[in-house]
Parts: sequence; C-alpha cells; structure tokens
Amino acid sequence: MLTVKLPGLELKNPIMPASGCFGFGREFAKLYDLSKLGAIMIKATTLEPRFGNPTPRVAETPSGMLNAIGLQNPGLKKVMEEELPWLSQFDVPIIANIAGSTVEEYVEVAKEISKAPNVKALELNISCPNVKQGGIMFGTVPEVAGHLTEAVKNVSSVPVYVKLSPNVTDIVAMAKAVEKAGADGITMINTLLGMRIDVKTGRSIIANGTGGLSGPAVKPIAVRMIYQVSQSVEIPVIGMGGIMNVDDCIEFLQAGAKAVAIGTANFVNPYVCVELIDALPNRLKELGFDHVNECVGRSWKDEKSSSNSCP
Amino acid sequence: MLTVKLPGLELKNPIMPASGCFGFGREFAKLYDLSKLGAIMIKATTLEPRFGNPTPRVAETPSGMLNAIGLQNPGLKKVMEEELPWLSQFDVPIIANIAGSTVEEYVEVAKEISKAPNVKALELNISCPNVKQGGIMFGTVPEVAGHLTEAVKNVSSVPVYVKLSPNVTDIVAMAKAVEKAGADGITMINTLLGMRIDVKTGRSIIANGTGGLSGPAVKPIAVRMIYQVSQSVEIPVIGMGGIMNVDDCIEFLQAGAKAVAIGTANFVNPYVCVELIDALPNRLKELGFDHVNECVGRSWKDEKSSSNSCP
Amino acid sequence: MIKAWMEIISNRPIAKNIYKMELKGELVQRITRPGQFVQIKVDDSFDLLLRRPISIAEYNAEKNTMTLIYRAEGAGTKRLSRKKASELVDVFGPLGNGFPVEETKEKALLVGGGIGVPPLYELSKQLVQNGVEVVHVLGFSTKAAVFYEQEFKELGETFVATVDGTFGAKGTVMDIINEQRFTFETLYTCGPTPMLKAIEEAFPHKKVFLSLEERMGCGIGACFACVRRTKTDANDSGYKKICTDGPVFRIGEVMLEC
Amino acid sequence: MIKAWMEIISNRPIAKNIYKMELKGELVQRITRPGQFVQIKVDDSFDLLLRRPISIAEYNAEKNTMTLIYRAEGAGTKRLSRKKASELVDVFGPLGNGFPVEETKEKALLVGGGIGVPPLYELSKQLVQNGVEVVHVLGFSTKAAVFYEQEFKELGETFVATVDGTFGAKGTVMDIINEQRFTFETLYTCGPTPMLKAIEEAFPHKKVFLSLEERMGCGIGACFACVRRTKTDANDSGYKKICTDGPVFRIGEVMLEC
Ligand SMILES: Cc1cc2nc3c(=O)[nH]c(=O)nc-3n(C[C@H](O)[C@H](O)[C@H](O)COP(=O)(O)OP(=O)(O)OC[C@H]3O[C@@H](n4cnc5c(N)ncnc54)[C@H](O)[C@@H]3O)c2cc1C
Ligand SMILES: Cc1cc2nc3c(=O)[nH]c(=O)nc-3n(C[C@H](O)[C@H](O)[C@H](O)COP(=O)(O)OP(=O)(O)OC[C@H]3O[C@@H](n4cnc5c(N)ncnc54)[C@H](O)[C@@H]3O)c2cc1C
Ligand SMILES: Cc1cc2nc3c(=O)[nH]c(=O)nc-3n(C[C@H](O)[C@H](O)[C@H](O)COP(=O)(O)O)c2cc1C
Ligand SMILES: Cc1cc2nc3c(=O)[nH]c(=O)nc-3n(C[C@H](O)[C@H](O)[C@H](O)COP(=O)(O)O)c2cc1C
Ligand code: FES
Ligand code: FES
Repeated sequence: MLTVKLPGLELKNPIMPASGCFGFGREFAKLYDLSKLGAIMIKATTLEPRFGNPTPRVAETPSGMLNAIGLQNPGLKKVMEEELPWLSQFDVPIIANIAGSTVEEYVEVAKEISKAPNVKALELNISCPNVKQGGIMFGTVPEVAGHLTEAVKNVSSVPVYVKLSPNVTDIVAMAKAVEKAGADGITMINTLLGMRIDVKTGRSIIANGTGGLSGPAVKPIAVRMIYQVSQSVEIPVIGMGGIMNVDDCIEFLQAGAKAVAIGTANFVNPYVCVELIDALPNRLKELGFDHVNECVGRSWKDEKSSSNSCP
Repeated sequence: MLTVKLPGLELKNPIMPASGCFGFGREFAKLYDLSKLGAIMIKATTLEPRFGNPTPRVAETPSGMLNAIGLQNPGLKKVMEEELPWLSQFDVPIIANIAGSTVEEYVEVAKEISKAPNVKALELNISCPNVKQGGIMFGTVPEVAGHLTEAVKNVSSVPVYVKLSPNVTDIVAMAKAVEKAGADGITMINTLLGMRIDVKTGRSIIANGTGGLSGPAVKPIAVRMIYQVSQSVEIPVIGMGGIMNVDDCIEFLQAGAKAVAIGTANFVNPYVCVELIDALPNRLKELGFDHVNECVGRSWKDEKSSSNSCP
Repeated sequence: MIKAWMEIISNRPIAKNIYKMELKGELVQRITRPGQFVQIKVDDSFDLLLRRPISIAEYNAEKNTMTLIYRAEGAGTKRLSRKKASELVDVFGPLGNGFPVEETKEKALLVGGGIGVPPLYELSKQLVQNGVEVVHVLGFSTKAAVFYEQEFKELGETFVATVDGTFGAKGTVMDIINEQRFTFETLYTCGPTPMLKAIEEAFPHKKVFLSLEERMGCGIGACFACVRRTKTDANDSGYKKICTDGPVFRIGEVMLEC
Repeated sequence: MIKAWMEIISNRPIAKNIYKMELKGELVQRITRPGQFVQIKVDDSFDLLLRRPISIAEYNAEKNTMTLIYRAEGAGTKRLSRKKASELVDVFGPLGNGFPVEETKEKALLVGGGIGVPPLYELSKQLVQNGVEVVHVLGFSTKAAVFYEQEFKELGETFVATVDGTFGAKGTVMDIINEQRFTFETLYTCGPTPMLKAIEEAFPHKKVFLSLEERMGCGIGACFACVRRTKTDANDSGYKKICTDGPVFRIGEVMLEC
C-alpha cells in the first residue's frame, strides 16, 4: 500500500530523507538499515570540494531553524569514488542533489554523477539561498531556471527533478518553466531566506548573516505551494518542508505531492524516517485509504467536484 | 527613553498593535487604557462595507496561524463617523490601514480618512493575500505598487506608509519602488501565503483555501526582510511579523525597524502590547542602551565597521 | 473578562477521550451566565499558538471554582489532558453572552450533542434553581463517549441516544425528539451544526436558543474570525460575532453556516 | 549511540543558574569516555525545535546513571531546569569522541572555564583512578557561579579564579596558570574559545587536548553545521566535525574559530 512509481524511481514507500539533512547516509546507517527508505536524497554535490560558510551555520527559530552550511561537500570525484559505491550496498535508489555556480558546472556534475549505477534521478538544487554566486539566481527567474534544466537534461542519463525555491513571487511560473524545459519532476520546497539576530550582540547568529529557514514553521508555505504547483503541471511533485509526523506526510500528499522528503526532522528525531514508514500504513487505514496514492491531490481533486465556499 | 519620531507620528513608545489584530480598539479598551500605546493601526478600511470570506477563517499552524478574514470591515463611512471619533477619546495617534480593489477606491478612502483629526498617517495595505481582486497584485509588482503609492500620496493629508507583502522574490525592489513613488515610510511584513489541510477531510481548514501566515513562525523572514530593506531605503521602517516578547521587539529594531507592531500575539496574550511597553525600558538598560533609538539598525551598522566572516 | 492563572483542582477522564477539569481562581467571580466560555493557553510554548475556547460546564462563585469538560482530540487538548492537580493554567475569560436563563419560567428542553453537552449542565442547574422543569436529550456517538448522564438525571428527565445504539436509544437526539414529542416553553441547545440545523428546521416557531462554535482568533470581537451572517441579511454585510454576540443566538438570528 | 527516554533522578540548582541533572537509563552503558556529550530534546513541543548538546559530567555504568551540569540561560535550558524527578527526557547519545584518558601516565593539568568545567569532572575521576596526579584550574565569572570546587578538591589540587575576584584568585585561569607555572604531562581543557586560544598560545609544544563547542544540527556528522578547518589546511577544504571528530581535539588539529 506504500509503493510509489515516479520517473526513474520505484519507491518501496514515499518517504525519503531530504538533501543536506542526511549527508551521504553513513551516519544514519549506524542507526537503522537504509534499505528501508523509499529513496535517499544525498547532500548537494559540486564539481570541486567546498568548505562552505563560516560558523555558526545554524540557529534555532520558533518551530524552525536557519542554516547556512554553504554547500560544503567533498566534491564530485570523492562522491563518485567513495560515497556512491558505499551506498550501493543498500537496496535504495539514490537521488543525487547537484549544485553549481555556473551552468557548465551543473552540466559537468550531472553528466558524471548520473552514470553512477545507484543514482536513479538527479535533483537540481537551483535554489540554495546560501551560496552567493549562483543558487538564488537560477531559482528565481523562470527563464534562467528553464535554461539550466534544459542543459542538464541534455546530458543526464537519468530523470531530472528540479528543486524549487520558495523565495519567489510566482511559484507556478517557476514550475511551468522547468516543466517546459523538460524536467521529469519537481521537488519543493527548499528553504526560505531568513535571519535571527542575537539581541545581546546585535548581530546575526549565523555568521553568514542570513540563512535558509526550514522545519515546521514553513510547512504552511510548503503545503500552499505544492497545492498550487501540483495542479498546474503534469510532472510529479516530491514535497518537503517541515514534515515532522505521519499526518504531515499525508497533508503533503493531499496537497498534491506523490512522495515526501524529510529534512530538519532528522535532527530532532534521528529515527524519524523509519518511524514514519512504519506508522504510515495504519494511519492510512484509519483515514480510509487502501493505498498511499489515493491521498495524492485530494485537496484539489475534491474541490473540483464540490465547492466549500458559502452559497 | 522610548520616544520615537517618525513622519507624522510622535510616538510615546515604539509599540503598536498591527492592523487587523486589534479591530478599532473597542475590545482592547476594556482591558487597558489605549493611551498607553505608541500608536494604533486600525483594521483595513475599504470604501464600502465588506463581509469578507466564508468561515473558518483562521487555522493554527506550528508557531503560527493562517487567516483569511477577507478584509471584513464596516466601510469608510462608518469608520469616519463612529470608529475614529470614538478613538479620539484616547491620546494615541491612529495609523489608518486602507485597502481597495482599484486605485480609485484606495484614493477615495485615503482622501477622506486622512482628514480625520486623529489619523496621523496612512498605511497602504497593498499586500493582503486574501482578497481575490486587488491585494496580491498591487503588492507584488514594483511599478504597480509605485503607481498606487503616488496616487494616494497626491490626495493624502497625512504621511503615507506602504505595507509590503513578503510574497515576493525581491523585497528591496518593492521598497525602492514605493520610496521613489513618494512613500514616507514602510511597514513590513504582511502575511505569507500558506495553507493547512485537515487530513481527515482532505481539505483546507480555511474555507477560502489559502490564508495569510503570521506569528512567531514567520519572524526570521520578517527580520531578514527588514534587515535588507532598512539598509536600502532612506525612509523609516515599522517592523512586524511574529513579535511575542521584548527581545523580539529589540531584534526587529536591531534589524533596522524604527518601531514595531504586534499582531497575532494580541490573540495569545491580550495584554501583550502594554506588557511589552512596560518591559522594554528595563531590558534596554540590561543590554546597555540608554534610548530605544540606539538599537535601530545595529545589526548592519556594526557590520560595516567589522566583518564577522572568517578571514 | 480577565487573563488569570487558575489552579487545577482536578483533571481526569470521565469518558473515552473526555476530560473534566476543575479550576480555581478569581476569574469565576466574573461569570454571569451559563454558556459562557473561556480561552485557554495550553502551555507557554509557541507551537500551539492560539488559545482553545472551552465552555464553562459548571461554576461555583462561593468556592471560586469552575469545571470544564473537554475532548482530548487535537494536539492542544491532548496536552491539556496531561496536566495535573496544582498546576496553573492561563485562562482568559469569561467570554461570550451565554444562555438567557430568564427566558424560561416553566419548562425547558435542553438538547446537547457530544462535546456540546457540557454548557447545558450549568444551565440546567440554574433553571432548576429557578423552579423550571427541565428535560434533557443528550446525543453521543457510542457508549464509551457518554458522560454526565447521572448528573443530568438528578436535575430532570434525561434521554440519551447513541448513534450506534450501544447506550440509550439508537440514533440521534432528533430521533428521540420526534418520538417523544415534548412540550416546552424554551429549547436550549448546543452541539454539532447538523444537529442545530435539524432543530432549527423542526421548531421554526419556537423559542430556541442555539450555542454555536467556530474557529477563533481573539475571542473578544477584534479579529472578525468567527462571524455568521445575520439571517435577514444574507446578501449584504450584516453579521454577528460568535465570540461576543454569541456563542448563544436566538433561532433565526444568524445563519448556521459560513 | 541511541535515542532513549531517560528518567530524571534529580534536577536542582547548584550555583546561580547552574543545574545538575541526574539521569538513569541504558544509554549510560554506551558511554566510552569522559568528554562525550548527549543531545537533549527539551520537550515534545516544536517551538524549541533542536536538541541541546550537553556534556556528560559524570557517569556510573553500574548504576546506569549519568550527570549533566548545565546553565539555564536560553529558552531550552530554562525549560529543562523546571523538570522534576521521575519525569522522562528524550536523550540522544552518547556522541563525540571524548578525552583520551590513556594519554596521561603521570600528571595532568585540567583547565575549565564556566560551563566548560563539567566534563572535566568525570575525566579527573578516571585519571585519578588510573593513578594520575591531577591539578585543576577552574575559572568562573563570579562567586555565585562557582560550582563543584569541593568535588574537584577531593580529586586533586584545585585552583579557582573569578573574574570579579569574589572567590579564589581575581582574574582568569590564565592568571593562575601564569603564576603557578605548573609542570604537567598533558593538559585537558574545556571552556570559552578565548580561553582555549590563550592556552593554545601558551603551550604550543605541549600535549594539549581541547574540547570545542559549536551550534549543532544533527550531532552525528551528517549536516556539516559544526565544522572547523584543519590547521594545516586553512586555504582549502580540509575540516573536522566537532560533533563526531570532536568535541575533543589535539592542539593544532583544527582552527579554533570558523
Ligand atoms: C465557544 C466554544 C465553546 C467550546 N466548548 C467546548 C467544550 O466545552 N468542550 C470541548 O471539548 N470543546 C469545546 N469547544 C471546541 C474546542 O474549542 C475545540 O475542540 C478545541 O479548540 C480543539 O483544540 P485541539 O487542541 O484539540 O485541536 P487542534 O486541532 O490542535 O486545534 C488547532 C486550532 O484549531 C482550533 N479548533 C480546532 N477545532 C475547533 C473547534 N471544533 N472549534 C473551535 N476551534 C477549534 C483550536 O482552538 C486551535 O486554535 C468549544 C468551541 C467554541 C468555539
Ligand atoms: C559538545 C557540547 C557540549 C556542551 N556541554 C555543555 C554542558 O555540559 N553544560 C552546558 O551548560 N552547556 C553545554 N554546552 C552548551 C549548550 O549546548 C548550550 O548552552 C545550550 O544548547 C543552549 O541552549 P538554550 O536552550 O539555553 O539556548 P537557546 O538560545 O534557546 O538555544 C537556541 C539554539 O542554539 C543552540 N545554542 C545556543 N547556545 C549554544 C552554545 N553555546 N553551544 C552550542 N549550541 C548553542 C541551542 O542548542 C539551540 O539549538 C555544550 C555545547 C556543546 C556543543
Ligand atoms: C542543514 C541543512 C542543509 C541543507 N542542504 C541542502 C542541500 O545541500 N541541497 C538542497 O537542495 N537542499 C538542502 N537543504 C534543504 C532541505 O533539503 C529541505 O528542502 C528543506 O530543509 C525543507 O525541508 P525540512 O523543513 O523538512 O527541513 C538543507 C536543509 C538543511 C536544514
Ligand atoms: C487576523 C488577522 C487580520 C489581519 N488583517 C490585516 C488587515 O486588515 N490589514 C493589514 O494590513 N494587515 C492585516 N493583518 C496582518 C498583520 O497586520 C501583520 O502584518 C501580520 O499578521 C504579521 O504580524 P504578526 O505576526 O505579529 O501577526 C492581519 C493579520 C491577522 C492575523
Ligand atoms: S474570535 Fe476574533 S472576532 Fe471572534
Ligand atoms: S552537528 Fe551535524 S555535522 Fe556536526
């Protein structure tokens, strides 16, 4: 009752850790068997190794957190030679999150990493708001995002999902632009740009100044955007943004996501992904669903047949 | 140590209730003396009375709430004839929040309401995301917002503050556009568009579908935007978005706001505004400030002299 | 109304997921009528941001105590149910108008559904005190959810229906009402909207008072979250606020939905 | 490491804003070294979302107990300080590498500042057990903030400095170190970064182990929140993670800031 089919992906269940919150899986493999997961979205990989931003890189906010990791990662070569081969011991599809400062960098990473046998899809991180060059630019202008998507599609051996940034006026326009450019799917949302000031020092807690907001605080924004986008495009959406419990997962599916990713919650409860996978069937049954797919888009599918506004 | 001077406004203190969370003051007047407040931002007034959206109109979210009131208000005539005269018994400047579906409607309301003796400033609500006509449009396109600001400035007898919507890609561009159009100040942020689905019914809890997110959850976004805007314009910013306690007030001032408004917190603690006013002097002293103005913009003023990034 | 810390005297389950909480504090002095409610801040964390509106089920001005009966269903009421005696709760109230006890001189019919039953208890007590004869019709989903049947019986004739027939009559309060054909001067009711609608349809010419529910922001009339259109005025902007003009309305005063 | 509910045995103030919490549970069996830490979820609400890293100040594998000593300053540790005996806390750990006890055969100098003092206590106990002579230098802001002076004295010579001179020597741990000119085989230290820096500068050629702090996300090496550049490698991407490669590092292993 949990299997989900998406371009390039045959998921045992619709639950996967979100990029950047799970590294390359080594740490969580000490806690549980990664083969239980629907998929794994690995940390953003760039062409060269990156150290990232100065610390502090995280700060807590009400029901949320800010991060400005700055895409720290060991670089394409090491990911191809060490991380992905290590991950291949698990029976789980890998979605490789890739980032870059130029179209050429994205293209180069996409071309190589999509050849790894366990990489079943790419996730184009066009929206990381932390990295000063690139990131924010690609993700906020429809044409730019479309152009990048097309370039990556041309070289990728696997389906390409584009990860949308919520820091835009018109999320539907972004989604349509990447769909038109050939994206096989959409993942959303990345973090919202935020800031927290330490009143004692008068300065940002995060050394970088601003950071990306994630966690339950952003959930209503994620749900709204998924609700809007999933109705406007034909390609599937993988939803994320503040999911903490099984009802949150179902809320995202009902909003229109076909599968969900869990980010920040992994820090709060390192076992959250497997606990959600275990809890999902019962909760679905309780709510009267025989298969997880039945939830998908229910919020707007229902709307079309009956209106909930006052006569 | 709390007085603040802003265009049109001589504030006893920098604390005021935000529009829509305080009605026209009648209810809170039963709880405390409204003359204690720095100012009052009254509920959005439109030319004609409005009933607003179907109910439910509010929903709770993690550390936040959604609302889709739909600008319910008794209309310009009643506000001029009943609400404002009633408020004139208190020694407190009124900031009249105005809304409309067309430029003409805004202009008409602005022209009349700015003549009321206790209305010391207007707050142009260009960003209410709930009303299908108008609202979202004015607040998300710099040129449109600028045009509206200019039109209202032409007829207003008092300074005009423009209330920015956070649902945009480039908040600084919006701020600059309204500054250029003659705005005397900026208030920010209005609510973020969000949604919550009841998993049992599969539908939005809010009858309107989507609603505006406010409360502590949005605070990091508000702080970031105020930080960006206050550095980019010469006109003053009144900050709001998730303020709950005295440290939150100071955080907003340090981000660059000259005064702050309290919205959702009034529902959580109906005495919050006066409690903050009472608590502010001590906390300022504790942090080493002699006057509230010393906090303003400290986060970016400090930055200019010394960098906090790694060498 | 005031915002006050009230002390929990007791807090315990009385039916499946139904809790009874007794609170003590000066706020009780301000209660004027049965059917008023309070807004509770579950705890001092922000994640459950809003206050929860709960009706006053019983109050005793001499002892400074009041009783709330609530269903622990969502996150907030579940947290509330874990509170223990001697802990303090942040209560704002009393709020709303309440039931007009004085509208009945002789005989009243009280109809409650599920978690709408509690406010009828204080109402019934006060009616009885005024020499009014009361008849109660209470509806629940199932036997495990039934509460206060005994307490109501002590005040007057009491009929109970459960949807699944596991206790009392099988069906809804309307089934009992249709069968028993009660005579009464006034009908007071609180419960789910479909029940209120059925009552409204059944007794269009009677003196009926209905207590409504809606999701609330402020609870005091400032935010326009809880409005209902006035009946006479469906196409323009006439409205009443449930939190201040209500929660109790005279039949026909407002539209039951939207 | 495991995530476990541990029972609070006691939780009480031992100095101004400083609390000592004793916890019981199987998790203790997994602790391998002094200087390891745990990540605590303060309660089940979301508003204080992240876990709080707190060092293990003492542990007893036989009794299944461990002690945390923490300053109640921010929202989370304040909430923690209100917890009572017999309540359960959600603990994840043990995390990090801890102090290498085996690196000292004869004499160790232990230098702690403020809330960096606690992990040195278990370290000192284990060193003493191994027959090592220990000298403690502890720095606090003021008399009211001093804690565990007696406990350390029982293990070895103990010097205390307070910044305002209200207890022990006036000044910082460095003033004592400069004055006393201790001889030692190994120096173990934990405390604020300026203190660690001063020690690093004072003993560039000694065997020194420093325990670092940083704001954390995951606590297990997955999120890259808590990195430090490796010293040899300041211009490229060499780094270590405080949560897994640390919190204890050998002098010179990583840069102390950024
Ligand atoms: C005037 C009035 C009197 C009430 N009296 C009682 C009573 O005596 N006993 C009782 O059990 N319940 C009563 N209710 C309903 C009660 O307010 C809700 O069951 C409760 O707020 C749900 O909170 P939660 O934490 O369980 O749910 P959550 O889902 O966590 O609540 C989330 C938010 O939605 C609001 N909400 C959810 N359901 C409702 C609802 N049905 N009505 C209003 N707000 C809702 C909550 O207040 C909160 O703001 C009353 C409601 C009103 C308006
Ligand atoms: C490895 C390690 C061991 C520690 N051991 C101890 C100990 O034994 N006793 C003790 O009192 N403190 C210790 N600390 C510091 C302790 O983690 C912080 O004081 C605590 O997290 C602050 O939480 P709060 O709720 O009081 O503050 P808040 O301001 O509410 O915290 C907000 C967020 O910032 C984080 N944070 C705030 N200050 C710090 C800090 N100084 N270091 C790391 N994260 C911080 C919190 O964990 C939380 O995520 C240790 C820190 C680390 C990294
Ligand atoms: C510490 C941290 C690091 C992240 N790194 C990445 C990343 O490398 N690439 C990416 O696309 N998203 C990254 N994200 C965003 C998450 O994948 C996710 O989109 C976002 O956090 C919202 O989900 P959540 O609320 O469940 O965390 C990161 C988030 C966090 C908190
Ligand atoms: C119930 C409600 C009604 C609101 N009505 C208005 C309004 O009429 N005009 C307006 O400009 N903003 C309105 N707002 C937005 C607030 O003034 C404020 O900008 C926003 O809520 C963020 O502040 P907060 O987090 O402190 O509530 C409303 C907010 C709420 C919660
Ligand atoms: S709840 Fe705010 S007006 Fe009724
Ligand atoms: S806290 Fe996540 S890597 Fe150290």
